[in-house]
Amino acid sequence: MTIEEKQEKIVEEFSVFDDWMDRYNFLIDLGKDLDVLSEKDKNRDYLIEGCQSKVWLKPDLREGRVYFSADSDAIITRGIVALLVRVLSGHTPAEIMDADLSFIDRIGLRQNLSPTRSNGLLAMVKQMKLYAIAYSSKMKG
Amino acid sequence: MTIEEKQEKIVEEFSVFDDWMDRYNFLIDLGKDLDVLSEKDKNRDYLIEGCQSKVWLKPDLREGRVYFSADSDAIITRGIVALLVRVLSGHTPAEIMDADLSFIDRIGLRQNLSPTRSNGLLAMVKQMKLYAIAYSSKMKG
Amino acid sequence: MLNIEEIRSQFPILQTRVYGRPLVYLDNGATTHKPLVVLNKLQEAYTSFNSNVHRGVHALSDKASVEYEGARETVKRFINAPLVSEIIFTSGATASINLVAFSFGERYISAGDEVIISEMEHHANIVPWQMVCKRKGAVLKIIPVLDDGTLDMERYRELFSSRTRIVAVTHVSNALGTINPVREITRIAHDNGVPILIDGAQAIQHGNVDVQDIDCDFYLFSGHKVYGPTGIGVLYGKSEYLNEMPPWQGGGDMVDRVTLEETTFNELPFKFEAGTTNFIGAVGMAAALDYLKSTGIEEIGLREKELLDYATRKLEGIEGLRIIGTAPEKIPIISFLLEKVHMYDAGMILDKMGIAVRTGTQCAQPLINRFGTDGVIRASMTFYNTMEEIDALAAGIVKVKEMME
Amino acid sequence: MLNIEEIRSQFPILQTRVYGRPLVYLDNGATTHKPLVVLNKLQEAYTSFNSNVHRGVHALSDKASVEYEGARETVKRFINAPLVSEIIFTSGATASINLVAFSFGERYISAGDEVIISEMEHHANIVPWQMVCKRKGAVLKIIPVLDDGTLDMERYRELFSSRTRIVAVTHVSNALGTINPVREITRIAHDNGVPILIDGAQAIQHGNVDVQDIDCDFYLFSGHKVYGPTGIGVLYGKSEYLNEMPPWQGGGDMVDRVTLEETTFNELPFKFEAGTTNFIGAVGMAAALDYLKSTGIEEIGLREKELLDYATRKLEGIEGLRIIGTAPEKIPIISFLLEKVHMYDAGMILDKMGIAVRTGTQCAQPLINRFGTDGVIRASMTFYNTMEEIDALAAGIVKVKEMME
Ligand SMILES: Cc1ncc(COP(=O)(O)O)c(C=O)c1O
Ligand SMILES: Cc1ncc(COP(=O)(O)O)c(C=O)c1O
Repeated sequence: MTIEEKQEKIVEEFSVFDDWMDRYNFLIDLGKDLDVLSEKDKNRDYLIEGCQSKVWLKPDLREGRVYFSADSDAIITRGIVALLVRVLSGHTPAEIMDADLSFIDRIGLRQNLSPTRSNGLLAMVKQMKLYAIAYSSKMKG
Repeated sequence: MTIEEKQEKIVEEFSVFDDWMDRYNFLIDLGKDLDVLSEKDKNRDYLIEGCQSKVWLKPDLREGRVYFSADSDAIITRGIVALLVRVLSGHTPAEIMDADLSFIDRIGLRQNLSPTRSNGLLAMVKQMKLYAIAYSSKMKG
Repeated sequence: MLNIEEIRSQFPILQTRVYGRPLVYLDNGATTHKPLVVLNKLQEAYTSFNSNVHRGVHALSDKASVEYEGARETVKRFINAPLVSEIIFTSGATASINLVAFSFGERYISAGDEVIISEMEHHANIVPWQMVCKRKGAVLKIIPVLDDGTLDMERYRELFSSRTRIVAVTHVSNALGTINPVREITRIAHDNGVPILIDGAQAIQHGNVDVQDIDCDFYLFSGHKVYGPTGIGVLYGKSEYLNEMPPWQGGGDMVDRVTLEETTFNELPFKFEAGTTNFIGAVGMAAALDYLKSTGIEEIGLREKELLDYATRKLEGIEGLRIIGTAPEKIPIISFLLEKVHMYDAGMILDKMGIAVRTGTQCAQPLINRFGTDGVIRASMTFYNTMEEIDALAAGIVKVKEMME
Repeated sequence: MLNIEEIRSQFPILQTRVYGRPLVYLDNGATTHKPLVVLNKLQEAYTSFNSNVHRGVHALSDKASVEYEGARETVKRFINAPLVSEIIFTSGATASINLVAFSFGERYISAGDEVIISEMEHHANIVPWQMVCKRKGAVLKIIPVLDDGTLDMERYRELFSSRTRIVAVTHVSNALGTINPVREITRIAHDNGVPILIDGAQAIQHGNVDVQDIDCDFYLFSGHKVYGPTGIGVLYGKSEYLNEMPPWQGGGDMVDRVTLEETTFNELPFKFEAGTTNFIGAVGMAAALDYLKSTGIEEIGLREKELLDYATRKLEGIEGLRIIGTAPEKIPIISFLLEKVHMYDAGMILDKMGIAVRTGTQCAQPLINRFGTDGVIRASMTFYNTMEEIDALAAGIVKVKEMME
């Protein structure tokens, strides 16, 4: 699936919820299902610090594609992280760099991304793109 | 005339004016009529500095009574000074200390006395009373 | 007894709905809402006497000046300060503390001197002192906090030395609600010959403050936390210190004579009010203080005690909920942790139920860390809150727990 | 062409009567009035999203934060700053200058260094520099003013030395109305490798300001002089300097990690915004800037030129009236003296006719003294003033002269 297709899929999944609680329950379930990072990987190198919840993001380049694993100490954040990983993981650096993550808006998570909510989510998207840029120049270099 | 009687007289004089311009014209005339202080007396010792107009006040104790002479570089201030001198000059320190200068309110000059109008008028009344206190303790001493 | 319904009708924002649910605002420690009298006063100021104070000879400026100086009188009476010239308007509690840290520091603090603060302070009463200590080569000494969230008074007594220059302590903890024994704390400082600053940012809105009774040398608070506008605050200081301290900011109105070579400064309080002050903010804050007075400070105190007791009982009944801060004397602030639920998750879900609480370090990282955590969930109430809102909070927390399990 | 009647109807206070006469407000240099959009925005803020910014996870706080950061965007666009993180909200122009004088001073100014200001500065751009020079043992150098009220550019060029650390000059003189050639002044500073601060307090409300075009390193202004609320101001600074400078105030929100031993600071712009900022003031000011944009900055400039030309002609025609400040480029400010009439008498009498002017040193004592006087009468106009009001002023002055003779 392309990044676009994955986003469409997520939007579709969320469209059945007309209530915030259901959406959160879904995010919580996603969070629970996300593979945890090993304690060893939850280190400063992989930490993206928001003010209130911690996010660890670990990238891996295999055969020209980036695979992310991630974790958070807050479960809703884990859920959101899970969505981002699902959308971006397994794509090429170029695809990730160019990705327009419209699903965030469309499932109503935009406010969770606003720079004024100190949950590090914006920082996370930024970090994923930065890794992609780094890999991309490495591959060229 | 007592200080009280002088104040009544002034209030009566002002009562004929129902317009600010007339009142100011009257003050200006009073200002013009006030004897000027000699340049020699317009010195730092006698200066009461407001922000915008300067007032000089010179006290003199003769036979147990205080005589004030005064001047200002602004003519309306001179007019107000003239009124104060007229009311308080020639009285005993005790009378001056106790004087309740209600006429200021009654002729509508209160706002010119507010501490926020920086014309030094409040400072002037204070200074006149301070001189009275000083003379009074000197006379006792 | 307060008529809470009538009171709530005075605060338009309390009628707000968020996500379609009635707002339950329990973040009063961060900022309080404004009653209509305050909003109306601001409107009146902007439409009938807006004009620069102290500056003009004209009627509007005079009116503005009279209102502004009247606000100063109101503040003086509200905290029972001895002199109106000891009331300085600032842009907020933070600015008030920074003013003292800088100006007191310039005059009285040298290398090797000591400043005492407590472990309980808001960052606003930590960082300015760290900054001045760093600049001057002075040392910060810390009064520890006990497990119930009160100050360790014994250690406090032992912190003084001949080099102690000032004590800076909060009246009420913004994170735990603890009301400190400020009279005693002040007496101890004075017994050691040391002046004291009391941070009243969380105290002023909840009860009587009498600076002469406390006998503190500096006291300060913010307008926005006492039902007034943003951008205005107060510093009270004893003139014996204020007169000695150099100005903090330079600008218009705080000067006497300015030449390019030398400037002499205006008298108190103007020496510390550089530039165009927030005179409309000051007038609005005075309206808020008048509102509190007329509502009844005593009644407000009683009401808030009821709210605190009720909320404490309710929350204590929830399994896995641990209250941080159990001092005998508290304002209606309850900080807590949930076993197995991250504070951030709790805050996010409560928000979606319309319940506004604050999560995180509460701008008091050292204190929060002392309790072995990164952050807490804080419900901070005030007299316009209701028992029903506390019920909603408790129900919300139970729901959060269910969702997480 | 602006529809002045329509514009005046947007400013409720202009309908005021003083002493039974219509208010003629010619003290806009001291503070400007607020259009309805600003008053409505303040009301909206207090009744629909009042809540502490950056602090809470809840909806109200998020709304407030979005509005506050939106205001920062608006300011950035208004002055064409490169980065939104280079826009710092302060409590006013005076605070902005004090921030730079302190923080830049701490980082870059040492004993024997030099700071250049001009003889034309408002006290707000004199005293903070005197204070930092005194603290650091640095020297203040002065650009003289010529007889027409312009800067002596030749002397300016000669003032630089290898010890010059910063130049601080006003964009527009509050006392004379002179518009300084800030691009050229900046270029000369930069040619000497020296950064420059421009005081925009009297410029922002009258025309286009483009900080990238000027290329200045710091620019600042006050909300209340640009039709916004009191208690809010702006500092723009290039991040290459702001990043290097230590914070000015310590407190909440400006920190990253706080321990009792050490504190690390937040990134720009928050490093310089300690404590609860006047976020409602910021939002109100942004509404004022939007109002100016939609009214048309160009049109406002043209209108003000007309007012200035008309008023200059009118006043020049009065015998014994001497205008101080005759620079070719001016905003609509006219300062003048009357032969044989004390400025204070003139101000008092004009006031009673409903005409608000300012008398005195205009918070620019050195400049006023340079013109051989203690004070002047200043009529400061803005686009909502009318030709009829200028006629009223002229007639008033004639009347004053008659009364005095
Ligand atoms: C040129 C100039 N600079 C600075 C200031 C100070 O502004 P504020 O008093 O709003 O801080 C003023 C206003 O009085 C001014 O005219
Ligand atoms: C105890 C305490 N001190 C100081 C402050 C700082 O107040 P402000 O942010 O209004 O300057 C606060 C508020 O956050 C506080 O709770």
